[in-house]
Amino acid sequence: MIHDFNYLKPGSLKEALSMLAEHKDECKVICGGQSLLIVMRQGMVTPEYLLDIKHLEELNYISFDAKDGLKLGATTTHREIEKSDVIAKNYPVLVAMENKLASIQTRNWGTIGGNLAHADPAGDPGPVLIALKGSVKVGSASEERVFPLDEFFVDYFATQKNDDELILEIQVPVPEPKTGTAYQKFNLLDSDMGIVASAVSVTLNNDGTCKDARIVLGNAGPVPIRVKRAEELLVGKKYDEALFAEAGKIASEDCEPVADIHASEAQRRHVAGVYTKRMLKKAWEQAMA
Amino acid sequence: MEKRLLKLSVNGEKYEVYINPKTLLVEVIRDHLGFTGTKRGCETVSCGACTVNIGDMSVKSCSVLAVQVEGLNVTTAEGLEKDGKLSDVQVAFLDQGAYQCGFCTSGMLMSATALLKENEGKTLTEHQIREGIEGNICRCTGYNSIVRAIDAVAQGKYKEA
Amino acid sequence: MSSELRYSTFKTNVKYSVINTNVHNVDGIAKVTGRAQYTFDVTLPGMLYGKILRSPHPHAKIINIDYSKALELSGVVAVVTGKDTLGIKQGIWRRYSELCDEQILPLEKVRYIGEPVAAVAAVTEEIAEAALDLIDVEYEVLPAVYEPLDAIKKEAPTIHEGVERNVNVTRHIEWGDVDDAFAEAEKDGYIREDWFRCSGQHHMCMETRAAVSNYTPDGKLTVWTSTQSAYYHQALLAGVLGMREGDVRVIATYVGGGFGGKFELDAAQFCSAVLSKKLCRPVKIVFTREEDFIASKRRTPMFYYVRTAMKKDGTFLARESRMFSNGGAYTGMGATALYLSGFFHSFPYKWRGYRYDGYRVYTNTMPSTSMRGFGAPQAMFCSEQQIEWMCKDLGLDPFEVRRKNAHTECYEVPGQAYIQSCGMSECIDEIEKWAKSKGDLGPNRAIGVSSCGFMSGGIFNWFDSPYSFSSAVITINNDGTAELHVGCQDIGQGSNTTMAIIAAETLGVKVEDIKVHSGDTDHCPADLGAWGSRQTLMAGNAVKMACEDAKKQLLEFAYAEMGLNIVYDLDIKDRWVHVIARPERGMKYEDLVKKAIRAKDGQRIIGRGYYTPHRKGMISPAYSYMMQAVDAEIDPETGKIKIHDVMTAHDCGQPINPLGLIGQLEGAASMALGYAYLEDMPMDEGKLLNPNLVDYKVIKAPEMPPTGIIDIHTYEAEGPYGAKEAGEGLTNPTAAALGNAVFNAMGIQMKELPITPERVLKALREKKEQETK
Amino acid sequence: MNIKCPACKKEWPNSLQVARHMFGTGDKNHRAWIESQGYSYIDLLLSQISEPGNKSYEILSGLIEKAQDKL
Repeated sequence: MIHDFNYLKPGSLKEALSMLAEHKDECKVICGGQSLLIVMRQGMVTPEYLLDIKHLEELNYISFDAKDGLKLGATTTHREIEKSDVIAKNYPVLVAMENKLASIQTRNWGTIGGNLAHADPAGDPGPVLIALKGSVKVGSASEERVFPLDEFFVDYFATQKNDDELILEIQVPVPEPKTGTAYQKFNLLDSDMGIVASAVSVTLNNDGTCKDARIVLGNAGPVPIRVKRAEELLVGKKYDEALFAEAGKIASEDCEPVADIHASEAQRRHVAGVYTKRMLKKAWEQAMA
Repeated sequence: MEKRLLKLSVNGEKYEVYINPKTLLVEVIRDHLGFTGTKRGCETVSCGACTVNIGDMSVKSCSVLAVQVEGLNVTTAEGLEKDGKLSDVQVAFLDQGAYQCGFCTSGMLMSATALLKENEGKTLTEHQIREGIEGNICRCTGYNSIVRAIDAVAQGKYKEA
Repeated sequence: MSSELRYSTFKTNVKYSVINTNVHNVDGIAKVTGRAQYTFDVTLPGMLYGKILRSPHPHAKIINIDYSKALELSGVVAVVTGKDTLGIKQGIWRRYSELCDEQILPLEKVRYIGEPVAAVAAVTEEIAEAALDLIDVEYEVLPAVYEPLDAIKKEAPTIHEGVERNVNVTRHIEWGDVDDAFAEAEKDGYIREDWFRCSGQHHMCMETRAAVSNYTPDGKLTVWTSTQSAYYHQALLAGVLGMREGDVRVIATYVGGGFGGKFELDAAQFCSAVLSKKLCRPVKIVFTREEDFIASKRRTPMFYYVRTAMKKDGTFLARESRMFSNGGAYTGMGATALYLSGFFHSFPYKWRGYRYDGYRVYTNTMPSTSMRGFGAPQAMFCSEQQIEWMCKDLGLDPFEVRRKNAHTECYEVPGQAYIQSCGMSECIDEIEKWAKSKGDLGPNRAIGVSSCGFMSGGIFNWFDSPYSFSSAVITINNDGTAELHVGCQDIGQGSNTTMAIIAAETLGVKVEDIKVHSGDTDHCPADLGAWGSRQTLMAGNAVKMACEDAKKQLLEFAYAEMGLNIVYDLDIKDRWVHVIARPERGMKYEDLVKKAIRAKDGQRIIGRGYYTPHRKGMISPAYSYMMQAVDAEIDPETGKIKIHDVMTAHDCGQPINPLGLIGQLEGAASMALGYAYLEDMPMDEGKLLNPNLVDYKVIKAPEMPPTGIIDIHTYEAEGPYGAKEAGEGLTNPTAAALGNAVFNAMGIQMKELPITPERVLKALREKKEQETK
Repeated sequence: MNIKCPACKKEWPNSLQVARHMFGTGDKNHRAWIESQGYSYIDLLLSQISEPGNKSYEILSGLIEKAQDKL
């Protein structure tokens, strides 16, 4: 049963931030609430105040330009991202990822900001946005801060964001030329969270060697995990299935998955490797195309 | 905690209810307004039995705070028929036997309605239809009769001649 | 999306006007407009909400329950515990007192996690829930045991006093000379032994267990509930409350799914009734999804040892099987599953000798009960895989071997059952054609098949009902419309529609002329209810008989009215009463009805019908047959299974309601696929680890493959218009068919359910190790 | 001639069926008779399921046949 709370409905972002400054840790922010309401119903989260920012149009936007890249307002829904032509054109992997995120109903009401703030290690956007070198802008009444997303998550359901801060914007740079990015999660039901997931981004030099790569594992530890050892291994190398397998092997070694009823730790490590290998191949081939 | 006045429109009628802010949309629809066609099948936003449409957009009404739909138009299964005439989707469900126990049917109809509205004039692949009802669990039918029903409407088989 | 009834080997010369035509379900409009009212939706003036406090321990003595603090909470009206009950040990096997072993709200001890210990009634659900935390129960925790093979050990704790080694029920089925047949195989044949482990499965009805009880000062109790048998619950409630059956009225509202899980007495029904009786106020209890998972019983987990002997040419000789089932804390329906599992484990084949020993063992886990297939899905998973493996071992064609040994019309399963209609070999022919037509499917992908048969209603009266198994009354109004009162229960499978079709066909009217009344013990005749695939055959026969009775009364009058030569026969079709030889000569049905009623001094025409199987063997009056093929692809690196296609050849006699038939077969396939590769109920020390729909995986639309159906059309003499079972039996073959697909694709043998990616990978690793040796 | 159940006197055509009935029923009175013959009901049951063959049933039907004339 959901515990009683005082409902705060700010008229503007400014007001929201000052309310947050006032109530800090007694206050929980709700946007789509697709995850929050579940944990509140379970009595795991019992805030004194609930600050509702779902209706703040100031934070609901998708903008793109060839210089600064993509900017997503925090209250932009998953469905708006999934349906955006400009994103489909410049970041197809984001659309593909969103298309497999939970159900249409959840994507219709749930928001990108809420998803990242919830910081569920099994969340889909985290790994993909990290692979795309995305960052997140948070703000309080007094200041704004920008974190690269791969530094944003600190632990299970925990981020760098302070209690008096809101997620304002997600920023994704324009991918370099000859870049490919791919993401896939391993699950038994299409719409489920990943038992484990792998997001890979590869940028190639003109000679076809790897200029830069990012390998990010989802639900393979407390936070999305970058497999830096494998990333370094790839730089300067050419397209090579054995190389992809080697990177996969490193991924399965360098993750820290936890066993549950859906898969043992060994299975999770194994599949993390397999999917990393596959996504690496897919991303690389995209980059070559 | 003070109660709040919520104004919303359900199935074309305007309503005003005083609610505890923690009240879920499904509770307003079922318990305050008595539209019991909308069901609840879980506590984890998994089953979709509580699916209603806000505007043309499907949501799970157990995962939406009622206060968040202030001033919005909500449609439930009871709102699909117009003056006693069933909507195409409802008729298609009858023709295909796309329901058995019927407990998931209201939510399923809302997902189907939203999916068809969103894709009006476009062709729908079988896979798109299946993804369109992915958020709704049906334990009885195995979904295929539901997919056939939605497909029949998408194919325009129920267009007025 | 293909799923038409494509094929028919049996051409009937009878032309039906309603049967086997597409009709909308009689309750369709209510269901697609949100008007259908479920127990979940029932509210009464002054109604209170109940919540149940459940045991956190798998096995513990209840020392003391102190609920004084709960009563102090404003809004709480009453709390009840076992002390407020008569303490009657109840069970559905009423003929056997030792199998009536469950006190809902036990007095001495709890035997599984989630067992009810107290119930609260309050003015809101929220207050009732809050009150649970204020009830303080003192337990003495006892040692517990969770697996049958541990529970039969000498040192295992005793779960029910006086039940040695926790053996709850045993079943021995035997015919022919088993040892002689094995001896022959030892000499010149082939014998194979395997162990299998079949998991539990949850019914996962979309509507959780729910009841609204209303006891009034006149000493009458009315219960609205989600049930598969209003009559069972009337009798069971009367029994535990010390009331007369006639003073208990059970109203089965629209039922949000059953699948075998909703005809034992459950805590929602019992606790709401006890609270209501104490308060003389309506009390509603609805299980949360978690409660439904941990405390509403499940499909029986089974361990099977199977030893099978066949000749080198694939002729079956004998089978000897041992089965331990995890009965959980109480008997319930599980005892029946023990018998049916052993019987259908022999299906659909002829054995010279067959021997089965089934043991149901108590453990400190949630009780197991009947679930769609009733023990047969487990039995078939073992049987049909082992047969496939033996064919491979001997280099024989699995279709040919199955055909060679299959049941045939007029076959007697020695001392057990008599088979009248049987389309088994036609099913095999059709699936073989289909499978071969698909050609090469590429690497890591293959088709697996499994055949089976199932009953059309059980010939069991362990409930000790004095009533006939099914009965029906039809009353014809003066405008020709008819009120059909039946006791059979529509739980979504469409029995009301089936009964309306049979009534309309028999009476010679249209479906819309028939109003079906069911699920109310005050107004409908008693019927055992919706289990064991019994309604189409048993209730269908009762309805047919009732309508023939009414029709006879009408036609008798028509003879007199029309002054016919008695050599002429009259009939009614499409509301037209006519001379069969001269169809144009006749009168309108509604005119006949008016006149007949006048002639009867104003009495309405009433037809009565009933059915109880007699001299039909020990199991069922008739058997359906089917073969299913599953086309599956396995990701060799992750073990993930993709199911591309499912095709079923199915003999259900004469289809009555084709739309309903397709729905039943597709639904069975989805539930059985879930059992095969998704659904499981893992526990840790008796605690269910996935009691929610995030962690319990049921198949969803994107995973659901196309499910084609080939209708093998036979005629079952015992069934109404030749009809027999459809929809439950098809839960049986799927897990084995998938297992065989995995075997054919990867060469691995899956002996444990569900077939998870991890188990597939493990088997692949073991296979590699074997090969390198 | 029919074989009687030594415990409840019900009749079957052969002793194996009586044995099946005694195991299947397994109530106090049937168990008691088996124990009175110097066998443990439960041990017979468990040996039946733990090893192939039909030993326990054969033992019991033997006892039943021996007991017939005393009935």
